[in-house]
Amino acid sequence: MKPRSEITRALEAVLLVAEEPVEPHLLAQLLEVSPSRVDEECAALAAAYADEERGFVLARVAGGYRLQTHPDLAPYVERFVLDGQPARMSPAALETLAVVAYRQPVSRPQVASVRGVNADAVMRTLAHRGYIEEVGRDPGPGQAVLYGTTRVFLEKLGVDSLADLPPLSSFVPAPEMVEAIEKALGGGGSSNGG
Amino acid sequence: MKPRSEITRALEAVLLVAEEPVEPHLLAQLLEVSPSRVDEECAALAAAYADEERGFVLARVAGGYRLQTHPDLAPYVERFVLDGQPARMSPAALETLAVVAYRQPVSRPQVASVRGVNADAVMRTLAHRGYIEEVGRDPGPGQAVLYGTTRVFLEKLGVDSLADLPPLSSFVPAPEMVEAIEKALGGGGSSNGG
Amino acid sequence: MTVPYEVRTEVFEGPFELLLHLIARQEVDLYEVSLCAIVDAYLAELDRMGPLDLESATEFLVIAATLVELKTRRLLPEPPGDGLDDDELALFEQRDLLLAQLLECKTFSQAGEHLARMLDAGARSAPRTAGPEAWFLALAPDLLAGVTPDDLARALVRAASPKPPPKVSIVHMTPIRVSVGDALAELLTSLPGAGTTTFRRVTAGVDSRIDVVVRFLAVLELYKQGLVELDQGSTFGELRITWTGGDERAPSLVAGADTYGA
Repeated sequence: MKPRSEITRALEAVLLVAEEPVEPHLLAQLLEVSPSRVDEECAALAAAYADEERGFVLARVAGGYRLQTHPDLAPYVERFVLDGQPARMSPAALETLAVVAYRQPVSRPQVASVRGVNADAVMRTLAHRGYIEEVGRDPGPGQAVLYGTTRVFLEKLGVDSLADLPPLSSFVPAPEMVEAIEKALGGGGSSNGG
Repeated sequence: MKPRSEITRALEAVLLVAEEPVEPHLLAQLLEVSPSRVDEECAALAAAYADEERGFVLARVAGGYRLQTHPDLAPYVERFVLDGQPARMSPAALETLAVVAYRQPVSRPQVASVRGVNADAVMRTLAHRGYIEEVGRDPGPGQAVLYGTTRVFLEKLGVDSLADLPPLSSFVPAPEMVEAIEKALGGGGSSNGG
Repeated sequence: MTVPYEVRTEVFEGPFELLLHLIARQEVDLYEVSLCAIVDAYLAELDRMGPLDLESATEFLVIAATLVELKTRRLLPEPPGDGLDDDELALFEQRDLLLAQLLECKTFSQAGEHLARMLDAGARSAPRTAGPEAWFLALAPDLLAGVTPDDLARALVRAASPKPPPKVSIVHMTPIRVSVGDALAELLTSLPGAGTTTFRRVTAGVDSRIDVVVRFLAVLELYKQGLVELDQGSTFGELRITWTGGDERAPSLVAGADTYGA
């Protein structure tokens, strides 16, 4: 076995003590290499962990790198970590979260108009969970508070950035569903008649 | 390379998420093997990490096992602790610490509900820095971990006891405002927890 | 300040959800979908919900009014000739608005379900959070340096002061005026030369939520008229759109869609 480079070993050590995903530029600074070298090292290390069937993986999450347990081993880890398995979110909360995720920055009235219902209580819950936060104010009259998703949201999803979410258009209802709704509301109306 | 056993992988996963050394009998229970098997597995894993010149080691400390950084790499970890961490208390961290100080014993969801935002990461940092610590468990369902401030906190702040923290009334002129704040802090916090 | 209907076992958070549920229940027999049955079920559900707070009630009732009008229209004989009066036009406009809102609501509820799956998958991996070993933390700067007990008390006041209540929204049903006709006209210009394209490309650069839905309706209209073919590889796959209408740009279609759309 060839001796491991100090860079790789230092990378492992720093990732072990990090409490949050570590951004490549910070790793680059600590290891005194270029950020692109950091990305290469991390990719190689991640591949090695996968090859070696480690119980942990090196993942790119929320703009940084972190060590996390392999999903296969969730049953063991869940048994060990008693605290902090939060209750499942209601469909209303998930839908609101989707509106904020895809429409951010977005105000409460805008969220309410999508769902046809006041969103205040649900948005408070999402903020408590750390999934959404205030990100600014509407420059227009009224200066409504605008909300967006947080870094914690990305961390919980285990994705690197919002760009990793599927495009919203992939959730537009299937044509049959649209047709059913149209029919339910009275078909195609006059344009079908002629 | 021969496939790794589930036991070894689960051991790695549990050690990765553990914040404190894990006792062999607890590992034995989680992995459903005998404590002596745990000791063998840990010894083998520790030897493998050493062989592979990993940046971390599996150490037996304080009656348990834990992953820790290899002493060779201390300079990198030191640099990370000095440069990679905030050098100042952020306003969010200070608010969180204040809620814990005045409202203790308090759970993470309760702190989140007072502040209206998730406090998990901040509380973890405060705990690692020794300003707050676990002081018990909520007797109610869920058995949330309860936090309080530490002796170190009192020392650094320069007060003898919690009774010496200034009363809120000296900062809020209006009595009804004090009442509102106390209500926000009050025992009802968990009802909002979502 | 929990709204009563939020705590029911069968929860309908809003009128769109309720309506979608009722429609889906009818979906078993797509060709027998009955507006009358849906309107009756909607009204019955509204009745069952009991008292609502003013704002929620408004939302539910606005929808109910539109539904009842549509039902009435359905029960009346077809008007002679093809002239539509202003009331009828307004009703069709409301119906299209409702349709667009239902589709949008459905879109986000499906996106929410997908987020739930992603969160479940994410929860199967737990991050390392143990932090640096104690001996390293001794090196870390003391975060409480320079912080006084008074600073702490002020921070508490900041943290626990009641937030100003959000202003009561007067935007009940934002009157979104979007025209399927306009979207159709645009597609009739861009699609014929484009061969096969995708819905994603058609909506590239469109960021208003309703505009995506409107474009979708326009694409469906073209599909109904046999001017495009649609296919989607998988449930979440790309929706591919192929122009099959030759070079013709049926202007009558746009006119027809105008009465349909806006």
